[in-house]
Amino acid sequence: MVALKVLAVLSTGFFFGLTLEGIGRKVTARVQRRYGPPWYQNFIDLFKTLTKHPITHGWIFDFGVLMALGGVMATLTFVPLGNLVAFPNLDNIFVILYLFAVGALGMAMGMVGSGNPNASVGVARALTQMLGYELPYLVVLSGVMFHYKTSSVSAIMNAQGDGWNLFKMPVGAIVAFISLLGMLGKKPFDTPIAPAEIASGPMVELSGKYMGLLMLMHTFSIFVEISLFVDIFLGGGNYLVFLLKFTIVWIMAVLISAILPRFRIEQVVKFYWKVPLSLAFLQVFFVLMGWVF
Amino acid sequence: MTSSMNEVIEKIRRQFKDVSITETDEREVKIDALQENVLGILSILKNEGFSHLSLLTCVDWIENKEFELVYILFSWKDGGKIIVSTRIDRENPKFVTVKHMWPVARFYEREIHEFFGVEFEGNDDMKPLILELWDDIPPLRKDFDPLEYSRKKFPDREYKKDVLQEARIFRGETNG
Amino acid sequence: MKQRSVWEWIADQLRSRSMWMLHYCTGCGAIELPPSMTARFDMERFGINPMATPRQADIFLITGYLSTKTLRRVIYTYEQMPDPKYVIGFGSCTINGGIYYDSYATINRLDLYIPVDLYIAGCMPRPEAIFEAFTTLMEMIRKGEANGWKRYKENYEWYKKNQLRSLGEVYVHDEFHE
Amino acid sequence: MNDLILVLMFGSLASYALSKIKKNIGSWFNFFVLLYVSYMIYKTGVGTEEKFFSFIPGFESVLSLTHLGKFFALVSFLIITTVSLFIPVWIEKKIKMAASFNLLYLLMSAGILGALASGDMLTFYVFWEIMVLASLLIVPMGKEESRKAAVIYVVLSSIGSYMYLYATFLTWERYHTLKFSEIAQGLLSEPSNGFKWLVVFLVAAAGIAKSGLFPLHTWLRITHGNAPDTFSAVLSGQLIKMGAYILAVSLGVFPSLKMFPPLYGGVPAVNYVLIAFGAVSIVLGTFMAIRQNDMKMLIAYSSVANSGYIIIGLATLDSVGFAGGLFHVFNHAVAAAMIFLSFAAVVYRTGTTKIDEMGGLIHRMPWTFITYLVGIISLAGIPPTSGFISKWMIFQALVRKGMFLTAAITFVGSVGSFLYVFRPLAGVFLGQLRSKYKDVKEAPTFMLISMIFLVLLTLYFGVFPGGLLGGIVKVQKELGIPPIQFEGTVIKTPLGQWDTFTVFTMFAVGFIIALILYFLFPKPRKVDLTDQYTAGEYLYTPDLYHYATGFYRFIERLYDRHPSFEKLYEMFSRFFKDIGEGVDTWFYRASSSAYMFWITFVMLIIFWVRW
Repeated sequence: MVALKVLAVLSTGFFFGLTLEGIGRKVTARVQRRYGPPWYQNFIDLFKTLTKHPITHGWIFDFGVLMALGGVMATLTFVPLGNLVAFPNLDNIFVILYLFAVGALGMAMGMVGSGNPNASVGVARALTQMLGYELPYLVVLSGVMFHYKTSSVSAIMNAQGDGWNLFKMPVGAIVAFISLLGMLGKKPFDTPIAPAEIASGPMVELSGKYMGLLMLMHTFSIFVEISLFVDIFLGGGNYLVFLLKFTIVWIMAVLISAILPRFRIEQVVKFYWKVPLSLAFLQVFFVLMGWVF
Repeated sequence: MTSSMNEVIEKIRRQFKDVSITETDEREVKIDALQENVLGILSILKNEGFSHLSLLTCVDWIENKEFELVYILFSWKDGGKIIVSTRIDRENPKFVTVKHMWPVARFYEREIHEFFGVEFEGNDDMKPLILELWDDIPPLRKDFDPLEYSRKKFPDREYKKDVLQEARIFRGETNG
Repeated sequence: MKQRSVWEWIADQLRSRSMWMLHYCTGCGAIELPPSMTARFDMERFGINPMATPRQADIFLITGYLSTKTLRRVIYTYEQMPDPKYVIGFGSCTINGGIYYDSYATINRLDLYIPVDLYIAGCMPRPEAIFEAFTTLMEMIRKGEANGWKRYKENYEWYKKNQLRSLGEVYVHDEFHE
Repeated sequence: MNDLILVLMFGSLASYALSKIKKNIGSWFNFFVLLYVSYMIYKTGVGTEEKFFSFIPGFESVLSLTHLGKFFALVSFLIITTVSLFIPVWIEKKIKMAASFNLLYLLMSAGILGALASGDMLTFYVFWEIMVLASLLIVPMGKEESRKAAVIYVVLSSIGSYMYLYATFLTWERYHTLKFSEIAQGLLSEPSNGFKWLVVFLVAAAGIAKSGLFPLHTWLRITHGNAPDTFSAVLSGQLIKMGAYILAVSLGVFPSLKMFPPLYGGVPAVNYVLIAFGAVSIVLGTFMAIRQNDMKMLIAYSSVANSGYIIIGLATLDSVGFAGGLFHVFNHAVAAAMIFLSFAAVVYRTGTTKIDEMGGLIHRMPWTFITYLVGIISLAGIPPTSGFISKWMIFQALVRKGMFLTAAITFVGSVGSFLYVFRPLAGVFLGQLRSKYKDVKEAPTFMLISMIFLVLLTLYFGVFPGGLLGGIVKVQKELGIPPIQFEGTVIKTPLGQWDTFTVFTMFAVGFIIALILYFLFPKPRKVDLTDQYTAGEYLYTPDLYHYATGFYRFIERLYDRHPSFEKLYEMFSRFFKDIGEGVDTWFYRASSSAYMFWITFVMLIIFWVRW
């Protein structure tokens, strides 16, 4: 039974994630008054990279990619998608966020293992950016956990029957959305993957199937991040309503990323530790005072 | 020609006898000097504010078997430009370096050596600057034929001669 | 034309619809690419978008004249690309040396040094010509004709001989790296 | 218990003699003695009281092993024995005074065992001094700057020890007893609040000094950086845990929960001061570690941060937080020992500890890399290893108690730890292989055995923490703290629960799926290290293409003018030195008559005051 649910979660992540990325590219194209690729373009890209003859830099390069994909898949199985929950009471917020770090560390280790200086610069930037957006996000989440007296995502989701956290804790939701943009690595915060400066950062030495596996990992990680946001702040009712909310949040993120230029890396950290962090502490103060609408 | 440039020109005219000074442009003067006076003129000009060696290049006069070394100096004070040029023999071109006065001259001289084959005493860094693995005479000399070199080194695409097409173009039936 | 396995056939269909392009802006042709990517012509609807590194690229677009120094880097980058790779020679300078046919520094015919699948004639062709080239290349890949990379592998010595004849030596120790 | 201590004491003399014959025989002897002692510790029951010495009238010192002591003893001797397996191969090439190294090593472990087993404050102090003295004499055997490091190390830890001694006299003068349990009863019924604050702080001061918490943390960087490589593994892995033991005593054994009214979230005011120290040391340790270029100093600062975690865990004093603190003692001990041992292996082969002088060592030393990798995964607190469990418990406790500022600082510490643990990984092991280290060989086998043993230990306790949690529950019952609930591999807390085994299986499932995908598609072509994409240029000198100097330069620039406590304390020391010189010049005359004058002068003062 659990295996079936895990399979359902993974296949949703795969099919829905890739279609949404295709739609995202179409939306960005339309914002730039372009025609844009078909919605299934990401499927084609993925399978095309998997059919090419790749180039490897030794066993740590392969192990890093595998660890990245394995870690993110494991994280995805713990995330509840609406009422589809693979492990009902084991989906602890801290476990999900830190299991996510396995994927990030695996990719970082594999990419620097390739020996390319661009990759090391990209990974250093990615870890710095993680330091930036992780703090306000965790502070807001601890506020939510303190308020609901539980740290299980599905429990928080079900407790939002009488009103979404978006309206109960508006300040926290804004901070979480800004950190979500940082996590997704979309345009305003895509310094680690800056194609112009460091030749697509960590992905510089990825050819053939490694690029495919890491595109898959990127899709799964986007799916994990947004579904966490939807579960905690938008209620996430039954499966289809959850997917609808997921799409709305994704389209908003894509719209923002279609317009804003890229930050410099120290601006990212300074920004995250000025505005969102103070808002997060404000939100936590509200929770302590009990002013939750 | 601004007043300060006049003084400099007068000074040089008094000090060096056989030097021809022509005013080629609104704030531009050309000084043709002999080989031995060039360094003297350059140092005077440098002290008078012409601190910027904007270009050092070489012209190949193949008819009278001479290279012409051209030093273009620019002064930031009054915006004036003075061109000092001298003629050196073409067979074994040799001249003294100005590296000590303008460090940038090191690269100009290296380039001239590479493209014209001029030797500069005092500047021993004569590695190739722009061309890689060059195996012929310096390419910018007039007696070097680039077309022949290109045919030798870089094989071309053989085009069959289409006589009919050419005739039609000649008669103006098609615009080719 | 060698009979392709079903797997190979499917792979070719995929490869034709999602080509990632590494445009090596050697000559003056690079200015034609931004208009072909932006709003008016939009290269992305064919699934073609520019990639930053040769490791991720399928098409290798060489835009314009190639001096000996650039050709060495082009050959080095070409060998860094993963295997099913296609080269598009862009502009007349790659076909027959163009207006620099008599220069001592530029090469006159690109496909002696690396296998070129497709040439686009014109002294900097317009984006329409570029899209004509892309669509023909997509057709060639679907039909399985675009196998320049196989030719490079099979007669590797012939290409190497040509390269050494014109360049003297491909990997050069220049002063900036010691 | 005292027979074990005697075994260790005389063992140290025997190992001195043996090492005179041949260096590594002494170290092998050490290893077997320590193996025997650790086995015996595991065997001894808890609570047996044995007399030790009683030459002071009306008081006899007693050795009684408590659950807390046994837990710490097992952790300490696990690290000491594994490192002693590492030493024999290492000692031949590295140390001038090998014999004294072996002697002091055993003496130090005797001091540790005695301190953990002592039932009253005076015996504890005696063994504490033995331990400090032994480690003090080992530290200067390292690099040239280690003599200065030894001085700083001893000054700071003696500040703690003397404050602890003062607390002993205070309690003796007030309660005429020195047994921990009796002092606890006395303190409970103690009317004056000030005295209770004073005693708890003075006892905690020794812990703060030894575990390198905020005010007294400056010795860590120099001592770890310059001590002999294997000893810094013991220093960071184990000696810091003695500080944690004293902190646990000052918080748990003297029950601060019952002594003081809870200030906020069920935690009394005393604990908040210690939590504040812990929080500052986390921030300080993390941000200073990100800047370091010497790998051992970097991990030294991470020990400051992790001691901060331990004190925050212990000070929350609720079932989950205290368990998290104790579990983190084990995790940091094992992780720090692993990392320092892998550094010792790297230094054994390359001879330098600077990160930017090395690179790409993974291609020559893969096993050392794996040890370091699992070490940093555990240090950074990432799920499959045991490091995550303790950090997870501390987070749960802090969030449930609503201590958001401390929680935010622990989040900074945990995410910051990803940064600084990655710097040596990318600088030393990955990236381009330096031409200087082309022919470096893998570390010798015995070194690898001890490293891989610690790796398996971390992974085992990461997936099945049952054994360790059982020990922690016994400690919590003994100290009267509600024990943590867990069954099998599911850890339950009032805020939430998770199952270590399912997380591990899901990670394995994900990894296998990725592996299947990996083998499904075309085989890759291996390319050597210098065939990189560098915008068309050729890569001849790999040293130029290794990105390790100033790895996080863009963040370091944000806090370049950071306040430095080392300079502050150096200023104090110079101030006292000047006073000393001043006094020296005024009073010191080489002639004997001056001596006589001053002696008589002092005698007069004494008789006049009628002391």
